[in-house]
Amino acid sequence: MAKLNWFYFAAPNTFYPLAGKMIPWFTAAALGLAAIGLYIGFFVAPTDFQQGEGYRIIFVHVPTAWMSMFLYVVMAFWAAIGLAFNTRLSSMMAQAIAPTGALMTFLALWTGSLWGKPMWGAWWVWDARLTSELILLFLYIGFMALQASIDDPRRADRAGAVLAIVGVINVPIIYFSVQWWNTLHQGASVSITRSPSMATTMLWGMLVMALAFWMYSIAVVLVRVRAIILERERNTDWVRDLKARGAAK
Amino acid sequence: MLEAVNLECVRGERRLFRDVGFALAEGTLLEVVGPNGSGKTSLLRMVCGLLMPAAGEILWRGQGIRRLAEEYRGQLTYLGHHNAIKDDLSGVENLLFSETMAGGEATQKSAREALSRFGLAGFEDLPTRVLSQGQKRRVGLARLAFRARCRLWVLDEPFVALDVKAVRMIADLVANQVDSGGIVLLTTHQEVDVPVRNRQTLRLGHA
Amino acid sequence: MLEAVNLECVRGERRLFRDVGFALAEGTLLEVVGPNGSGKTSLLRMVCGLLMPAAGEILWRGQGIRRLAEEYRGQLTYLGHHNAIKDDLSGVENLLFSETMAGGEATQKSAREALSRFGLAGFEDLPTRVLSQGQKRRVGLARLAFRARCRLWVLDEPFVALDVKAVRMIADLVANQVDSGGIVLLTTHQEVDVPVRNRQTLRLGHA
Amino acid sequence: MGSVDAFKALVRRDLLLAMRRRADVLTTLIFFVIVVSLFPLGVGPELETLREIAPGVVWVAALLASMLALGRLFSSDYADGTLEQMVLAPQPLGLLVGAKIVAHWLVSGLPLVLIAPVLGIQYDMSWEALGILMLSLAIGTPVLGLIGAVGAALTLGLRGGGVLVSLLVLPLYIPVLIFGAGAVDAAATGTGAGAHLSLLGAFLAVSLFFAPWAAALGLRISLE
Amino acid sequence: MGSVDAFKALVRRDLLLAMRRRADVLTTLIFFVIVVSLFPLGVGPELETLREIAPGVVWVAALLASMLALGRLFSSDYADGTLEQMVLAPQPLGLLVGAKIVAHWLVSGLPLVLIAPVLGIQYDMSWEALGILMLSLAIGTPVLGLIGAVGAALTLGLRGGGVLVSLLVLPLYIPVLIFGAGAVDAAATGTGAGAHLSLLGAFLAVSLFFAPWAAALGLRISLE
Ligand code: HEM
Ligand SMILES: Nc1ncnc2c1ncn2[C@@H]1O[C@H](COP(=O)(O)OP(=O)(O)OP(=O)(O)O)[C@@H](O)[C@H]1O
Ligand SMILES: Nc1ncnc2c1ncn2[C@@H]1O[C@H](COP(=O)(O)OP(=O)(O)OP(=O)(O)O)[C@@H](O)[C@H]1O
Ligand SMILES: [Mg+2]
Ligand SMILES: [Mg+2]
Repeated sequence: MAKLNWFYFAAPNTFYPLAGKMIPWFTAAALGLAAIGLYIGFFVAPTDFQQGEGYRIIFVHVPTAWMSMFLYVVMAFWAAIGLAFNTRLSSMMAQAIAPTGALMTFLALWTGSLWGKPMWGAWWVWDARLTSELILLFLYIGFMALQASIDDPRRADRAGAVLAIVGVINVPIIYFSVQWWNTLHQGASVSITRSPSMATTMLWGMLVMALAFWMYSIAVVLVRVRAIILERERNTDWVRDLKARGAAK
Repeated sequence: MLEAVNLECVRGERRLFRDVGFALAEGTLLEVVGPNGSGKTSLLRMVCGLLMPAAGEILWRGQGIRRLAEEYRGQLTYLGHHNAIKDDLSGVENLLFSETMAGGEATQKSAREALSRFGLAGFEDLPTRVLSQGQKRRVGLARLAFRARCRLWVLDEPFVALDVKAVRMIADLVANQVDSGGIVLLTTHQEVDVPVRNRQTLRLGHA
Repeated sequence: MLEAVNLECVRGERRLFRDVGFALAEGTLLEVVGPNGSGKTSLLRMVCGLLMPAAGEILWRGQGIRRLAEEYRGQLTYLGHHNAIKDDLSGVENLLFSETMAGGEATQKSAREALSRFGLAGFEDLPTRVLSQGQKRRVGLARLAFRARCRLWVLDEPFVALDVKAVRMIADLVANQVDSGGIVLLTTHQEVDVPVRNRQTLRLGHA
Repeated sequence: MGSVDAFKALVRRDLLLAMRRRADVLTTLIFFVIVVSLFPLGVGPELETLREIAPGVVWVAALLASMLALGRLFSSDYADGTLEQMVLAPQPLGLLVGAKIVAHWLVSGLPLVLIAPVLGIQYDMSWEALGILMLSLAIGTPVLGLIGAVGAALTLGLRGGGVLVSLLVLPLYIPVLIFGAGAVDAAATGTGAGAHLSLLGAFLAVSLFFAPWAAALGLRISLE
Repeated sequence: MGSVDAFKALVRRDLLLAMRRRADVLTTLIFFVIVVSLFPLGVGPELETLREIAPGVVWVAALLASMLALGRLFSSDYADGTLEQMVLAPQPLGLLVGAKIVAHWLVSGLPLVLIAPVLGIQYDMSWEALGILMLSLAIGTPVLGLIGAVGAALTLGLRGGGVLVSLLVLPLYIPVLIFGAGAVDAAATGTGAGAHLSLLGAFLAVSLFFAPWAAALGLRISLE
């Protein structure tokens, strides 16, 4: 039964309205969580005795850094599915995720370097984590550039997929770079196996913000995937029907 | 033996054709005709497995060609708009290389013979870069001399740039292959008479 | 008006021809024929000034074409093996650009008209990359629609890749140009009847 | 009159082609960014060393990026026969070549000039040095394009032309590099960049005058 | 059997083609030499700075040279239709791609490895560092070729592919650069290059295993 459902929604024409219904919920969730997270971050969490007020940037930095890696994996996953099973929708998902992933990576880099100035005395250092995060940004850009320079959407999907899959190797490098090389950058303080090593309020703030970014990403990706569906399927009957109905309204 | 079922071809936003099908027994020539842009090249590339059809299927001896992969490709000889020869190599070198690639066996001697049969005596050792348009086409076509074993030939406008004599000779070669049990798919805009027993014609576009 | 005197062509170590000459008055069609590799393309490129003859001279209205330079080139339209169109531009954009280059005046409207006369209605705004072999050739040929003013057309196998209808129409266009006083040099391996009053034939090689 | 129209039409066409493939414009730029960013990876992260080598690195990167972009200057026109038609057009070929160079610089040189300061910051350069960096690139990259056009014209259609062209143009690029990087260095150490910049200006004037015609001649030779 | 023959025939053909155009072999090499020699011009002549940046510069130059050479890997086979025939040949495509990569490295990678010590001397590197430099290049340049093949396959036939390919492969080249230059650095400062080199070796093993197939997939996609 569940399987049947999946196939049902794997078709762009059924997924399109479903996505339309989901968007407002995720948007609302993103706004709500962000409000809570920021409240915790700015008013509840105590001033750090080492880093002063500046550390509050962590509430943006860490969630975006997490999202940047996570979104890449998701993108590669959908791209691989599209390549293997020739399912249109999964390739469209991959294409829709890329810009958000790039944005998250950029934000992580930017907030990181804003923070680096007071902490390390430089906007940028060539540390392993920073470098691999920068590579991640280039991978996103490369993915988008490759797709943009191929006109045939099917070829673009498939070529992009190969690149995305090859690039996955970078994600574990980013994540473990702080363990493999001793660097300036902070090691993981949240992990599944150990108990967290930071103040509970800070942790909560971060987790809530992470969830907010999650919701935001889902909402944006859905909006974008809807646009892509319309663009690619504009010659199919159901899109024509949709337009006709839209015009009639 | 070669079957196409309900093929549909979509390029960009244009549907070139749909529900195209044919079934070719051994020893048949299929002439694909139609005006410019009707999808002949696209159809031929689908048959080779270079282009994925938007819908439909191509079967060789009852099995999908994607699945057969190397087994099918061993039976196939394709000649497209390009000659697939290296400019910097001589005719002989080109021929020897392409035969090894195709898993066949050619020798210096047989390659030279083939080339001179194709009217290139005296040009065998020149880099093909300096050959004329029609001579290059001949070098590309010369590989057909070694491909009698391939049961399926797919030829996209083989007569382009050839002079009258060469056209005649290629037409005869094709006829020979068909009559000895091969299947040949062919497009051309010129009126060339290929004297075979079994022939089918597939019309694309509204000519 | 166009005269060639004692032309000799040497490519590599091969002398393709020597002592070739002709004199064409206004309103003449010169068909250059010969087997593959006999030097037709080379001759045509000499006439355009793209290739320097090993010996001999080409005169336009009694003056050497090298000396005339831009003045001569303003009278000349050449169409080679290549179509000289940009893959990423549409048919209309290609046509407009090539006209401005040639010092002519074409408008959006006239370019569209020309393209649809050449059987490309509906394809005017597609990037030419996606067109079929024959459609690309048509875009290249469409510039002829604007070149009635050029008194010398040099066409190297214009019919290649065209379907029957298109061949007919180009042949008529050429005939028209010749009969209204132009000079046209033409090669082709196909048997195409170009219905003109004055025609000369130049045979190269020992066909 | 016709010539001016042809000039404008050619510039417009080349910009249009670049816009059709926006990836093209972006990628020269990104290549530049990446090369500059690679050095710290190879050399190591000490800020002092980096500051010292910054002008050289940025200029070498600009030079390499320009050199790579040369491959695109004539080759596609050559492959599809458009170049043949340009040579046969009743316009002075030097002028047409000039138009191509202008369009080429707008697409592949100007973006480098604009992004350079951002990269300079990575290397901790001072504001003044950044200004001179931009200025020197603004004068220098057109010179690279002009000289490069001659090399590109001569190597057209040769196999491995892409690398051969570097061999031909690099010797001529070296003075540009020396004075370009020198100007920035001078600004960074406070000795004044004026002399270097005016020499660059002189290079620009000379190559603006000669390069299009030399390239035109090269094209004619390559087409034979 | 037929596959092995095809592999050998392809390697032999590509080497033959390279010999026919000896300029090709020479020019990658000369590009490498020129880039390495440009730096002292851009950076200034202090021996100490030079010695410090030497490993980085040589490695960056090797990386750029390999990247440029990528343009030649498939493009001519693509343009003249030979690639189509390779895809249609009754041989595993990954194997054929492997053959092309081998020939490519022999022509464009090996010469860099051999000339590198000569260039290193310009930068006043120690003997030990020179040895490690050669070794690291010998392990690293094949990795560059293998990764590059994937990028080259994916961008085949795209306009501006030459620069696009750098965008795609450079991110993946960066680790190779870091460990390659790191190994030489370690040797120069006497901290031992073993760890770096074994990581490079691991990269080689992984890419040797995956890259030919990924590139083959890319080629099929590009030919559609
Ligand atoms: C542009 C520079 C920076 C980049 C690219 C960057 C990148 C990252 C990434 C990818 C993560 C998530 C990985 C993980 O959870 O283990 C992360 C987490 C983190 N970053 Fe940064 N970072 C940068 C600068 C900084 C600076 C300057 C600081 C503060 C000194 C900092 C502190 C942290 C902290 C505390 C975490 C959370 C670690 C954890 O709890 O797991 N980052 N950063
Ligand atoms: N992206 C695209 N958008 C629109 N049309 C496209 C696209 N790609 C290809 N086409 C169309 O597909 C057709 C190509 O067909 P194909 O090359 O198979 O023709 P053909 O029958 O071989 O023609 P010819 O006789 O000229 O060789 C052309 O009409 C072309 O315009
Ligand atoms: N470097 C060279 N060495 C030897 N022969 C050469 C060289 N360059 C060109 N040729 C010869 O010159 C001839 C080229 O002639 P050209 O292209 O003018 O022929 P064509 O009559 O147009 O032929 P086609 O009908 O095939 O187009 C060929 O026979 C070719 O072998
Ligand atoms: Mg066709
Ligand atoms: Mg010819």
